[in-house]
Amino acid sequence: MSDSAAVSKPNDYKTDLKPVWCPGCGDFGVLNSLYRAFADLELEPHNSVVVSGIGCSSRLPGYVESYGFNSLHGRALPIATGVKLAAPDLTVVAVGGDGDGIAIGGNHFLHAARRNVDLAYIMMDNEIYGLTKGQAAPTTPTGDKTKSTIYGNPEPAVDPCELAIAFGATWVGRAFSGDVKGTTELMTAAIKHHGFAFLNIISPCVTWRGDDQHKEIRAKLRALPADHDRSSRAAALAYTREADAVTCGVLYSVERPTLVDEIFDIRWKVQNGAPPPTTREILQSFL
Amino acid sequence: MSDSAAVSKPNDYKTDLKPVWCPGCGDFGVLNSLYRAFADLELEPHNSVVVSGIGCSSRLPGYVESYGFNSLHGRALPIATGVKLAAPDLTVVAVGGDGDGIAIGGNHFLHAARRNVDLAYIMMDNEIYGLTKGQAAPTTPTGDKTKSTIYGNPEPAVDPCELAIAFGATWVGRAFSGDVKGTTELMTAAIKHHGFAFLNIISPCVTWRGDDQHKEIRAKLRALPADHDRSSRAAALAYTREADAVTCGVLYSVERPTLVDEIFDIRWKVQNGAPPPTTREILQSFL
Amino acid sequence: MPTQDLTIAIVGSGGDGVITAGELVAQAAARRGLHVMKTEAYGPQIRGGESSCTVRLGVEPLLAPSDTVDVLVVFGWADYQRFRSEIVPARDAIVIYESASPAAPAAEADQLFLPLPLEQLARNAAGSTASKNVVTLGILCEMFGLPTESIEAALRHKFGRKKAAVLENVVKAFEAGCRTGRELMATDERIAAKRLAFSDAEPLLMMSGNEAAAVAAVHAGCRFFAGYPITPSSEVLHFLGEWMPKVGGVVLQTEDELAAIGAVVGASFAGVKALTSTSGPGLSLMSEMITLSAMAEVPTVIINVQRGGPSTGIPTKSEQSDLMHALYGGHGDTPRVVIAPVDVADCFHATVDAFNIAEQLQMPVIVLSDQAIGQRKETLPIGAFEHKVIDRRTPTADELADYARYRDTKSGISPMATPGIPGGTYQTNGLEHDESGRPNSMHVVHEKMNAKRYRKLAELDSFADAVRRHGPKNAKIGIICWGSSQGSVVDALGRLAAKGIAASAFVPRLLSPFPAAAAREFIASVEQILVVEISFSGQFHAYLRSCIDLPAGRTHLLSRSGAKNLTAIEVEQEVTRILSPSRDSKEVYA
Amino acid sequence: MPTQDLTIAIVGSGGDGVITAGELVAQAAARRGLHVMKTEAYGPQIRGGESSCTVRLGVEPLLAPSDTVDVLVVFGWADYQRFRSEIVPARDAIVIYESASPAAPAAEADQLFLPLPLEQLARNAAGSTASKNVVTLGILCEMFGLPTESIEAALRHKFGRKKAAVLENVVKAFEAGCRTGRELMATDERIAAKRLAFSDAEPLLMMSGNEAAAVAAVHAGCRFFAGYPITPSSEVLHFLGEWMPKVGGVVLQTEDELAAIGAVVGASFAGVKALTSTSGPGLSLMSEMITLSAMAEVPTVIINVQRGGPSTGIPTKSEQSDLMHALYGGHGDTPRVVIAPVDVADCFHATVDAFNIAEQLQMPVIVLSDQAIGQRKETLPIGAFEHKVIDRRTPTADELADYARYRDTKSGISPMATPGIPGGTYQTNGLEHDESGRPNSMHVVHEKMNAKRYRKLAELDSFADAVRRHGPKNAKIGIICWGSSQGSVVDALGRLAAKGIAASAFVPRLLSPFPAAAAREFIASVEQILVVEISFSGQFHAYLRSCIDLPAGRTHLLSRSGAKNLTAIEVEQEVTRILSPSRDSKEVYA
Ligand SMILES: Cc1ncc(C[n+]2csc(CCOP(=O)(O)OP(=O)(O)O)c2C)c(N)n1
Ligand SMILES: Cc1ncc(C[n+]2csc(CCOP(=O)(O)OP(=O)(O)O)c2C)c(N)n1
Ligand code: SF4
Ligand code: SF4
Ligand SMILES: [Mg+2]
Ligand SMILES: [Mg+2]
Repeated sequence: MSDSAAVSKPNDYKTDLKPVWCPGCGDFGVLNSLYRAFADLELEPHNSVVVSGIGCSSRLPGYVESYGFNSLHGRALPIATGVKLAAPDLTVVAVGGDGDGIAIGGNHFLHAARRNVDLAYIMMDNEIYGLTKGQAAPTTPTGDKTKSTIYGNPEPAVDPCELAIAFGATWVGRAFSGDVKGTTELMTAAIKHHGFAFLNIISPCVTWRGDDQHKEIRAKLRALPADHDRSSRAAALAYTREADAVTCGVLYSVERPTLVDEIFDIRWKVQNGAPPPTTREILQSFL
Repeated sequence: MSDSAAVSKPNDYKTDLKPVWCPGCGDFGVLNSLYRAFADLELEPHNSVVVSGIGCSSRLPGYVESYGFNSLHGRALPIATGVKLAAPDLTVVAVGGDGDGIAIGGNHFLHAARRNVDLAYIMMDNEIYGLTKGQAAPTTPTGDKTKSTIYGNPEPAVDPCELAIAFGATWVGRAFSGDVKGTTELMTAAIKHHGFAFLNIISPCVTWRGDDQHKEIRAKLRALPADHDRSSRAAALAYTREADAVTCGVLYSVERPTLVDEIFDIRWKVQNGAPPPTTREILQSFL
Repeated sequence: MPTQDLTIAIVGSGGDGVITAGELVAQAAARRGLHVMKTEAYGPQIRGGESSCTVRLGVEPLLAPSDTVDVLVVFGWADYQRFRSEIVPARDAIVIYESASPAAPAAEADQLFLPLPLEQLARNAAGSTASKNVVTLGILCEMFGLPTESIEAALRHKFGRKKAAVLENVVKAFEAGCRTGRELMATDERIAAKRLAFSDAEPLLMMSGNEAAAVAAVHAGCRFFAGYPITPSSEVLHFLGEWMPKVGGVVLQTEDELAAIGAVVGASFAGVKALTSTSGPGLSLMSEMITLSAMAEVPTVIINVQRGGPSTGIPTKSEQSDLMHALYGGHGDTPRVVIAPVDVADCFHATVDAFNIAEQLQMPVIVLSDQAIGQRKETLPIGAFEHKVIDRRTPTADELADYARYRDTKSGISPMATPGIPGGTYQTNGLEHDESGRPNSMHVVHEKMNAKRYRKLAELDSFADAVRRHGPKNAKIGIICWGSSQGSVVDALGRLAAKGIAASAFVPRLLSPFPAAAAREFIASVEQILVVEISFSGQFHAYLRSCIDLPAGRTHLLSRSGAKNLTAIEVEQEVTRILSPSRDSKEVYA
Repeated sequence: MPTQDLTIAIVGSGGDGVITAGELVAQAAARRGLHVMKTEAYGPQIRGGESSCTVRLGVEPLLAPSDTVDVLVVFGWADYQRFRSEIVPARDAIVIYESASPAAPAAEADQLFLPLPLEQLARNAAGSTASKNVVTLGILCEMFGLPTESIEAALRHKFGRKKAAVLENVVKAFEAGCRTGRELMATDERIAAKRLAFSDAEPLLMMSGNEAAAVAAVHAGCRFFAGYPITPSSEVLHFLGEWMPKVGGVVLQTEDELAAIGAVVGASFAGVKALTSTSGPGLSLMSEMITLSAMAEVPTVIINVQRGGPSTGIPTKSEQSDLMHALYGGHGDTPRVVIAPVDVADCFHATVDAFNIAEQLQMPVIVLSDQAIGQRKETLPIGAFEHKVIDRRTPTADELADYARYRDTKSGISPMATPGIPGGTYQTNGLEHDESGRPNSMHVVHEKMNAKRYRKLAELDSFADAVRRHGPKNAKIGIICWGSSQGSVVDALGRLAAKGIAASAFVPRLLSPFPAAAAREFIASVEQILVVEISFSGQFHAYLRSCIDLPAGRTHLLSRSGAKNLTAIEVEQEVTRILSPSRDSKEVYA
């Protein structure tokens, strides 16, 4: 891959680590889409960083030929933010589960989106905690029976896309991992977006949500109407908290300066062409 | 106050602790409104609990004759949730700053609202970190100079009311602490609401945001139109992220079961009239 | 000659039914009053990866999993690779394995290797290889004298809800296995020596340490649980999720561990006994709130089931490396109590103790369990679950007349009012405060309140069950260990005694405040000292040293990383090394 | 006879201008080459409450704030009440106070009390009581020989940007004060003894420990800071917020401390030296991520400025009670380095050391400072800020050819590639992993990697500045203390020496790994040992005991709560008690 003239192929991004996922897990579709998106974008592995939290889905960086960090449960976004701010030229992709991103990591989701950190955040939403063997997530529908809610979940679910918009994300999309082509396209667009792009990928957990998930979701799939106004919060809102549909596509997309843009802007003004001060010069300010 | 026949007066809720707030701080207006709201609702001090985090605003419970808990920075809502679920008959009010509730405590705000925990959450929003002497908060407008952003804040602000709606709050209002009458009314309604009620009170910090805040906000004050549809997310959205207005009133109000309702419902079904099992009976399940 | 203590391990991958087979053996044995200890292990695959189940059966109560297995069943040798350092066949083990699985090793020493066409047998009997685990069960029953009828009954119970044809096939497979087992009996006289000889006794309960702790919470009057799922402690959440509604309590699955311990503080402040349960990463996140629990004097109970660390570490394996964090985690001078259960039954008792202590002393109490006892299943008589419960004392009318929440009493314990009690209103906080709870930053007040908060711990000077002692007085060597290590250490004491070596053990359950006087006495009573722990950096040893003087020259240390159970052999060998004239064990102070 | 060491304290409330007055004295003195140590204290009020400013001026370098004040200015006796245990007038102090303020106490011993109509003087001179602090400055200048012209120049500088009339009034007030001061000179001969005698020297820098640490970060090549505001460490954020843009670095104010340390791990992983800064509550929240930094071997530097604990505690006052959490906080076996600066200058050096060590050893390094040195201002020559910087080593071509991020080398240190380096790609994680970074849960791998991670610490065996030693060899008493306590302890050594008592001090800067050999040597060289620390529960003493044998019978402990600075008198008295025949000091092991 270091020969950037060569055309990239999805397989170039495979590592020799075998995924630990269950047969039939939706995350395979996400991974395959990611290989394709990386190839389509001709990303250089050594200039790409994939950061995740902890969960079945968060195992993903291990399977991607790039720099990768499978970090702590819920902390993918602070780490990814640190990477991007420290080395703005890198392509940074954060990935993880719905529990990782909305339960324990919900606050970082809010603030990374608000700051418009230029990275793609890909959530593998299976409406459950997969790795810990099937407890309710903040995305699990009310009434559902899970390991932690054997009499039915008493809590309502949130819509990750609605949250992302309220948080200030500048690009918000929804995809279904069973549709690798569509997912690849959306992932490519998310990575290309200048700013914080949130892609919620419905990625069924066959082990704890049942084998029918794939089928049920497929039945609910809808595409956005062609005239959907991506720049309108209100328009996007109409495709959130959907009861009987899973509408895929780019719900929302606007442009505003990213955090790096703002930081560079300040730096530019403050430095005003002057060379960076030495320690001695800084010390003079204490005289 | 234990004689519940007596009519309550605002002064009944004063403790002998003198507020540490700066002269002119907006939080005085919030406190006075709270005394009035408690009196109007004839709350019994021993059946009321006021929980806060840490910040200038979070000092409030110390000044209210009730059970009170000035807890940890950002953790008012988990504690208040514990109180309410453990003792559902109590009136529970959570209070705190914008930093407390949206920076460090943002995730708990999301989940307490999502769960529709039956409490009133009152945010004293001064667009700054008061107690730590004036750093930018997630509510501080872009470009503002603060102790931590002396070249101007590079980050955008969120609208707490927009967040609350996306989080799933069932009652969302905005008030201005300078208007004690209006604030008292909204606070009373928030406490009465069955479910998670969020009241964002614009409460100026004269020390770190300047003495003009009161005046500037007053100039922007607007009331909601009489025909505002409180049950519509989209209608409420129109009064969020306002640039030149501060629209006060009840932006959003809907009814759905609270977490306590759901828990009681499950308990009812599961117990089905049977007496609670003894330790021995529970142990039998391991035979 | 038949045996009274038999360990069977079954190894395979996802679809092989390893866990079901092990569970059926264990359940049937417990119903017949046999003592059982069952452990499971898995590869990294979420589903369908390698798995193993090890069941120890004994006529006498069992102390720990055995070091080696007497009977090993292998469905695939590739799967076995992952477990080879943990599941070690005895020198005279019988190894039954799928003859179609390649790369079988050669038998060693007195081992008997029996390659069998298990899949073939299943296909012939039941038309599918899926019931090869049931075939195996039949074989094991007949060869090793397991309670055949009980297992068949358990099988019928388990598959009874399925279609009749399914059940029929299961029974056929079982019977085919039994036949094969009977045939095999005659092929080698070594098999007879591995037959279990037992007579029926009262049925025993079978549960894990996590389940025992959860039962304890309900028993202790806890009616509020808040937690966030984490391996290996989620069973507490699951169990209470099932039972709390029945007893009128609340279970809240929070957004994270910060909220879990926060909700527990809130519920306890409101007057309800409250619990959370977690593992290392979660305990780390709870640090700050634990200091609030200590400062605001709100009783909390935290069960921490240790796993391999640091960081996400090794979630499914045991280690004793959260000790220092449990003892000292959190900034400031934070008094707390740490109590470590030594086995499954003690997960029950330690948890009830924790509630009793928390309510009395109004501070955080950490139950420091680990994966080894938290997730293994043990049999116990129902009589093992008696434990006195102490409730929170509400303030008297006199105390309320002139109420000060943090009254500086002689014991340091102040009367705690809770919302709902008229006249008891107070405002508390995590800021330093005076006796009424008002913020105060003066040194004199800080010193007085620190003293008050720490003084409460003196109540535990008279705590009855602070230490478990084993072995003779004045032994040649005294072993100091804690928590789940007790099992293998006590096992080792027996072996050493059989060799004529007088060894004893000192196992503090109460880790903080540390029972220093008792420890000093023990140290004085033995010749050599061996500290045993499953922590690479030797956390327990460092802690011991900070509490008592460990005599230089005669103190030794066996400390290593986890992810492998402590075995009696390890301990025995270490003791032998220490007592041998040319010893080379890790002597701590040369 | 004039003095070479003078401490002035000014006490008042919000509008009194206490802080400005103190700042002006300190600045002017520093410009003239006088050594200055300045501390401030406040009541709970956010603005307008009680405040105090204490300035010590010396011809020789100063070690610590003085135990007592020579000159006390009181604008209001009610305000003074709050500080009475911290700001103690010397036996022969001169106390100048507003004569209109009620409830003045009586002078004790040789004290000279001078009630003055300060407000009246200000009103007469400048038309308003607002400039009473400036009047007071004039009085102090003339009475105690402060550099009058420099102070006047500083006043002109400070008020120069205001309206001309304002400046004019300020100057009038100052002159009126000077006049009053001159008049007072003659009224009592005791005043002359308090006049400062000094000759001009090179101007000195004046800064706080937090500022010194922030400068150090820039000096060390740190170009990424993420933090969350918290008292008493926010100055690091503020300073870097100003300077990082100038040097091309990034400052991120995060949503909380979890994110702060997370961003630091991310930035460092990406190849940039990175820092966060916090205080106790924040350090508690960082626990889990610190274990990740250790596990994934990502260099991080964490400055923790201690305050009173536990919980929110006493945010504005100092204490040494985060020690155990710094050393052991976080689950699992988590190697880390802890280094404690002993004074303001050392906040600079310790921070540079921390970066050097973090980059070399690829692990978390905690700089354990405290409010006492973090927020007090000291004067320092510019030459004090030299310190060699070590940068991260990037992998060689050979290492990349067959790259394994966690290569199990002899030293334990592995070559670290960072994003952007072709051929260096790897996937890391907080799960236990093999040499390539692939998750692995086998015991053998875990043991090997634990050993590798801890082995790295051995590099610090040769760390040059691990310990600061003071006083004679073979002293009658050896004091062991740490961090900011050094100042008063060394002050006490001098006083003891003057009394003919040979006392010495051993102050480890490197707290973990602990310089045990040096400590043993020190202990062997002294007769009695006194451990000094500002922690109620004696954390340092417990830690010392876990590292080295403290001899029973001759080890003593001075440990108490914070929120009051350690004074030389306390130490001196404790030593005297220990060395007196009928001693009653806290002996540690009776
Ligand atoms: C601090 C902490 N708490 C809890 C856990 C246990 N844990 C690991 S993954 C996970 C949730 C997994 O759900 P999700 O993020 O949705 O990922 P999925 O497995 O469903 O892909 C939890 C609770 C942990 N590793 N760390
Ligand atoms: C864990 C933790 N981090 C940081 C702090 C320091 N701190 C105290 S209050 C506060 C923010 C105050 O802002 P806000 O919540 O808006 O309240 P205000 O003072 O403005 O009313 C901070 C950062 C703390 N006490 N605890
Ligand atoms: S448990 Fe669910 S989410 Fe996890 S790997 Fe299996 S199918 Fe996928
Ligand atoms: S600092 Fe600001 S928020 Fe705090 S008390 Fe003063 S005016 Fe109010
Ligand atoms: Mg999930
Ligand atoms: Mg604020």
